[in-house]
Amino acid sequence: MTASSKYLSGAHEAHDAHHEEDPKQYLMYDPKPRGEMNAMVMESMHTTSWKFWVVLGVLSFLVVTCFFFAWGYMIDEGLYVGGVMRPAYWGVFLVNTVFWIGISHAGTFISAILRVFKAEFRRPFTRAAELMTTFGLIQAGASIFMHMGRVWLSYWMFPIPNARQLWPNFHSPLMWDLLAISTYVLGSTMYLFLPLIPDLAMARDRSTGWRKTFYKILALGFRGTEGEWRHLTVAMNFFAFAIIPVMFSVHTIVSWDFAMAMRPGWSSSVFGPYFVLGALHSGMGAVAMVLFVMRATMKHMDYFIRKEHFDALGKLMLMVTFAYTYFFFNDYIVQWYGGDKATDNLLHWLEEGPMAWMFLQFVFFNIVIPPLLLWSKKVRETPWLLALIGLMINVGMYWERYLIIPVMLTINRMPFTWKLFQPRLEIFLTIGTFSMFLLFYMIVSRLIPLIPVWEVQEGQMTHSLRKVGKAKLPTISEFE
Amino acid sequence: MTVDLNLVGAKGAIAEAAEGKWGMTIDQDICTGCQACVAACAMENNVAFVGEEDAGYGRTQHWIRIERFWDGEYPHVKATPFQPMLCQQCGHAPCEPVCPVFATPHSPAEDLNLQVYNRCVGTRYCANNCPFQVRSFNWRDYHIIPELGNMVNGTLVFPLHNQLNPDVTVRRRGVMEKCTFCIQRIHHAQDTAKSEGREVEDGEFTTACAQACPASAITFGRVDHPESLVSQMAHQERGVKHLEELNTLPRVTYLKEG
Amino acid sequence: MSQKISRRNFLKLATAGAATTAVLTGCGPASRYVTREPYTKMPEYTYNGLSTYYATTCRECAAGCGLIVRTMQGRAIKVEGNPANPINLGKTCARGQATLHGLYNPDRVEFPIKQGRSAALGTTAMKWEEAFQIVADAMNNANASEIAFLLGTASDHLFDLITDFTTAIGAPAPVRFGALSMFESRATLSQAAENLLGEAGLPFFDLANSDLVVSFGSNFLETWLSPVAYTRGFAKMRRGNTQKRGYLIQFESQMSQTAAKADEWIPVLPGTEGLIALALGRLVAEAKGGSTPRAFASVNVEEVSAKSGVSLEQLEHIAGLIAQAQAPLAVPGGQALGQSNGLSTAEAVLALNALADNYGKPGGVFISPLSPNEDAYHRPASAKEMADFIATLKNGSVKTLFIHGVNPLFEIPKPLGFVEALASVPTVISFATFPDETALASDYIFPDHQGLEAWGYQRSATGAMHSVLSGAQPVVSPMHDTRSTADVLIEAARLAGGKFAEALPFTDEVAFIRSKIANLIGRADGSFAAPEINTFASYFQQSGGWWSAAGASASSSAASALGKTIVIDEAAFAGDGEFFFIPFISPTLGEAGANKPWLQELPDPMTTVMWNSWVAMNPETAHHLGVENDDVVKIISEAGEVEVAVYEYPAIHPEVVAMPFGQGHTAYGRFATAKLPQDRFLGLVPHGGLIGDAFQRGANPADVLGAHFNKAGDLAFAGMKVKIEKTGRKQYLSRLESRIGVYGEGFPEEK
Amino acid sequence: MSEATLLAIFEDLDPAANAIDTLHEMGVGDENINVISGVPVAHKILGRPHPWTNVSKLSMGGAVAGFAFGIFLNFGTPHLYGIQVGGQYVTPIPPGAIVTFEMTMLFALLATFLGVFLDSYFPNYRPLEYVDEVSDGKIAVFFRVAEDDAKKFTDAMNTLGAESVKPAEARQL
Repeated sequence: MTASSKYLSGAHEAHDAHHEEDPKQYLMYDPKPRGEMNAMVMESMHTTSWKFWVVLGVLSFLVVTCFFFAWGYMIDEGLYVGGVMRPAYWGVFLVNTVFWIGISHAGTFISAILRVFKAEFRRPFTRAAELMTTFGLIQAGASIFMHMGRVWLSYWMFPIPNARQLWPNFHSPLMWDLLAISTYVLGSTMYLFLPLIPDLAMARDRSTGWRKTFYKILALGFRGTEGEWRHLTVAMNFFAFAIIPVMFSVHTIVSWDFAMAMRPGWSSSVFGPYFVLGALHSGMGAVAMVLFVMRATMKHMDYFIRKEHFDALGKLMLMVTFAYTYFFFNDYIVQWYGGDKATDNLLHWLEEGPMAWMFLQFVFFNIVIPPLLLWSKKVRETPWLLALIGLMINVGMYWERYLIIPVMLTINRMPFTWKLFQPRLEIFLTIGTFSMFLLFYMIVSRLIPLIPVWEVQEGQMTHSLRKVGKAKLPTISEFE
Repeated sequence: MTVDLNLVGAKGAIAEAAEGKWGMTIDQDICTGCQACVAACAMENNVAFVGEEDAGYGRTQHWIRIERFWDGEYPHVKATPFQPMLCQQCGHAPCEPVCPVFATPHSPAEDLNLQVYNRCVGTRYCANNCPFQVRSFNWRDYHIIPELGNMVNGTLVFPLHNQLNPDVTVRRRGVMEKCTFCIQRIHHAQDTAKSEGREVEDGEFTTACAQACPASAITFGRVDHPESLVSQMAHQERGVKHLEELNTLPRVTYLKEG
Repeated sequence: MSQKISRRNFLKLATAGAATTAVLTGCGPASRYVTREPYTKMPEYTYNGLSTYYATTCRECAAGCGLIVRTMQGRAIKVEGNPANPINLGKTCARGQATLHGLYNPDRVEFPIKQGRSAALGTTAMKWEEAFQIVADAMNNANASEIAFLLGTASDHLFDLITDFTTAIGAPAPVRFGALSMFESRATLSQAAENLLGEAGLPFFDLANSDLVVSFGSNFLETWLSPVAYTRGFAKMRRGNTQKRGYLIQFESQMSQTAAKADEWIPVLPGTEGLIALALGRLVAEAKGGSTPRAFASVNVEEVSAKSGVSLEQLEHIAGLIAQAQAPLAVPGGQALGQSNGLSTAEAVLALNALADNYGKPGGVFISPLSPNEDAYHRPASAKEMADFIATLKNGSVKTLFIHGVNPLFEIPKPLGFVEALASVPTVISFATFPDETALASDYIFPDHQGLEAWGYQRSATGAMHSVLSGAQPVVSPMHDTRSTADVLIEAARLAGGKFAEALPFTDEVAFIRSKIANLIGRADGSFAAPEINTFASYFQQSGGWWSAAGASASSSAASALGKTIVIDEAAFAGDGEFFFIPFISPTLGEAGANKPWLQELPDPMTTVMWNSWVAMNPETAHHLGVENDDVVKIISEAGEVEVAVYEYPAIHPEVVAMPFGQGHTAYGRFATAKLPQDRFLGLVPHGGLIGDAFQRGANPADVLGAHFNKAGDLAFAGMKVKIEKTGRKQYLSRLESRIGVYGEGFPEEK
Repeated sequence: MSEATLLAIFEDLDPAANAIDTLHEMGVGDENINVISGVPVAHKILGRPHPWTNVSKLSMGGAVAGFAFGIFLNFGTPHLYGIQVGGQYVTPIPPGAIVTFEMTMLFALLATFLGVFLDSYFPNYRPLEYVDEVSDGKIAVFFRVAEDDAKKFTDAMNTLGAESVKPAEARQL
């Protein structure tokens, strides 16, 4: 932070500080030999402190009790152990679903869109983000099944020939959901695996014992011949382009689950993009948190993940916040202006009802606070601060989904039935899904290289400093 | 079947014109809110009772409920006319298309909104999408809560089960249910008429609620037969349909006061 | 598709077989061998076969509605109204529908028990032979005067049998009582009719043909006398006449379900209904011109308006309506009669009818015809008579007390001292079907059949202009090892021998019933005629009773009524509290519905409260007391106190609190007492909850009622003033209605 | 006459490129040369022919198949068991668009993924010529020459700055 303290101490030095900005603070212009980087990554995987194991133990306990046991109990007893009722037939489970799908969007966004647009700062943490996608989607899927009344018959929703000679109903947004989400899960998992192969090969060459066999099996015998690289890069490019529309479709369809319904507050044509932006909003926040934790807990990460990345991420978040605000306002004012009785009641309920506190928090955390802080480079470059903002955004976004599902469901066209939802067992199951997400992440962080070393090296090879007059100017060249 | 489903089911002129087949009128002017219809419905259709806590929390299973609001302040306060609310058997039911497993399809034969219990997987989308909020979900196995039974030499027996109507499925947990216009009675009447080689006559049978109603406020029958009692009732000037603006084509007509 | 068709064929084949099983059902000897399996165990693709339908009579109240019960393979599965019965013409009320939950109630007394007055229901079965012997001994070991019978209002055949028995052996006549009759003030009605028209009997008010009904606290749409019949009448009044829509005006201090249907509900101070009736009479007479009849001469309209809180304009407006109406009708009832001045109130209202000159005319007042086999109108005991009976019990002059079809420990106001009375009776034998409070407090329980398993008949006191005798027959073979009380008495009398045996010379109950309907054989004016008893009895069984075709008549002169002077004395209110306390019978539970789960699950029509009881008070009052919805308050009267949760009821006089009767059982089965155990996983849902004793559901207003009577001897149940104290506890009432949507909670600006 | 496969390891790209030129001059055809690298290296950098791949074709094939499947689901299955819901067409277009899109994408992605496996013979656990240094960023150049010329080529490579030139032996990875 020396640079920034100068920055504070006076305009002149600050000017100098900018003038003498050292290109080596950027990962791409601070290359290390590949071998060294490999060693660092391998070490980061191998070193675990006792704290790691303690946290791991706690999480696994939570997963067993709050996820598996609680769910089993609910399946056995029926949904009444939860808080769902008339009129809030949908509750926290779908809140979790939407939330986790939202989280999952960040991975795709960073690794696909930034790849397409060749944003170089993405290189070190594409994988970390991709993992969030996969694990987030697992939790989302689990939550959907938790929500079902007769989950043991859920296979009736799959389009497979069956004895009942009955095919699923493709009029149903839930059917679209099923198809879209399964496409997204498969797609993003494959997209996670393809760039991983070379790093697995690297790990294979550098490990012994069970890890050796583990990596050997996963690396599929990759050597790095011209052909292999060619197929890989073509495939990765295709994925990068193809997964983007899938990602947009997924959250749009999730939003349609609500928008298609004949309900005040839900039936809104702007829900699609609104939800997509919401997803990115929470996703970016989550990435910020993950990067912060990685950097703080794992060895050598401060080399790969630097201020520049937080800075860039902060800029992204700022951008997304503005876009999100735009859509929120758009949805809100249209509903408000329409003045339809049912919708009026609903807005009244949100702003002054017993859940108003939630509404306010949501507005502050998602719309007011981020722009107020993120404009400052100093904030953006302070990892813990950025992570904190990320946390706030995610809390806010969780409230947003909570407001949209159980709280909005309270108000319908039959005032005689209005009742306020109170979560019960859902609380435990929510804890369960969160613990499971973290648990997966921790385990995997010690099993596969979180840093795509070859991508980093590739990047460093394409970046160089060219001497023009007295200045060294960064230059980027294309390998393909 | 040879009929072109695309045309039959099409939103627009054709369905719009269709009166529907079975329909109901409820005269709010003489409904005394006595709950006889609710009890009769429960007895006929094996509707479960849920106990105090769940009932208060909004988990009642009533297929028909009687709504009552207040109008004005004391001493000029009035209770709004009792309003029995049950499945309106919409012609364009919003609950139907959203079910991923066709558990609540539209029956071309009766032109009713069916609920196929054994097909239901419990996504509860239909209930969310029902503007009338008349669908009830089996949050648990209300019929076999142990406390309802007696331990008779080691086995739990439920005396109350003897009352269950064999013509109606007993719903297990995780299944959506709703008013069926007593379809079992419709079918019974149709079978009888068929075996006697005739058409079902108006008033030959009726739904449990209509049958019990001490004030005879509920009338049930063929709304597509202009001479039937129900269609004559429905075409009075005091007849209104609920949430008509949603174009769900409800089959229940409410007769207002005055 | 093809699969479906083949299945349908299969079902067709199955029909024949199933039909034969159906024939075996019902009350024939064969039915005993039909095994009952709940349909929850039904194998798939079972065709249900044909139902058999049996006509019988509803015993949930004394109205005597005819039922047709759908049975299948030995099971009664649906109650439907008997379209032929003139009382209910094919309709039923909620309580009638739920009678099946009485039949299949898991808490029935399943066999004769030596109870020994212990708190919990005995579990060891006796042999019926022992039971007979015990009853016989009870008869023998006491002289006739020391045997007493306390009966409920249903069913009449048992009453007749016991009456014959007691008269034959010279024992005191049986006393009939019931909460419903207590709140109906039947004595007051017939007394008033006698005073004014010189003709005792229950007046029947022909709503159907009236075009303007002025009801003075009468809750005829809920439980009053014959609710189904009166509801039908109301419907006809409203919509029957295509030219003119009938108009209903209700004077009542709180908006009852009946008042909710009124076009004008006018809140009045309790006890002033009679004055209002007189004032209206005067105004109407003046409006019609001519001299004011003596009945109304004494009243001062301004004074009435001041006392009752009904503005002069309102009175004049209503008087105008009455004057213009073609067939105006005034109906007394409910809390108006449950006052110290109830009798004069009833007279005033009947006089108002006399002024309208509608006696014996369509849309007017009739005296309900006697039942075919009835010599005179036998009304249940008034509270006063009950008090006298209890006094005789107390002074130890009764050795053996037989109780059937009534639950006095729960229903009778404590000050009447039934508890002590019971203690001073050596032997108490209960014939209860359910383990209610009184049954537990008796020495023996020899359970009677539930109504649907039993023979009998019920006289309809009122409800139609026909003379009706509704017949009851078993629709299923008995579920448990129970015996008809009539049979028990006949058998016991035979064992006792001597005069007892002579008093009941019948082989069994059926023989007795046949002897009682024998007098109808050959009557041509009835629903059917038959030459001899066997044919007649089978017709009687089949059509669910016998009723005369002819309409009733009221051979009374209006003039005589108007000639009397009617003085309404100031209503006296017991207790020094600040609130009038109005108990009323819960429209859904009735007097004994609390043990039927589906009745508990039915929301109260006005408050939509389920599974519990409440005290309704004006929000203003609640605010003044510093309580709100769901706060438990203690209601203290001179007679006792009760704790109950508050319901802020917008349509009740601020000085009045009202409380439903029917809950608050300490026995009477799992549904009536402890709440159904619910999921307590997190306890985050605060609904439900219990007050007081963990095994008590709701509260019983009878605990605060005092022993005050009106001039006709009926209980002045509405003549109490109570204090109300906070307890600081909460008890969340389960409502069907949404407090957000209906009362705008959570919408600060709206309200 | 028998052949030998030699493996030359280079620190950097330029010498590797030169080496390949030299090999060409010395008459070794591209079909006898293969390069293994730790990062993808474009063929033009090393002056190698454009490597052929089927992946893109397979993706397209998958897309077409998926499209067909989507069409079948939305417009085929309802006719196997037609059910009316909500007064909508039995086979409506708008939902069809969604279903078809998702299926197209799903199949395309799957095909691409499988394409990589097919084209590069994954998974492949047989012994292969390989050196661990490759994943440290070294460039390894294989070339097949006559047994007798091996010496000559080794010298040539060494002069071009190869870290090591040795006969490549297949080993278990």
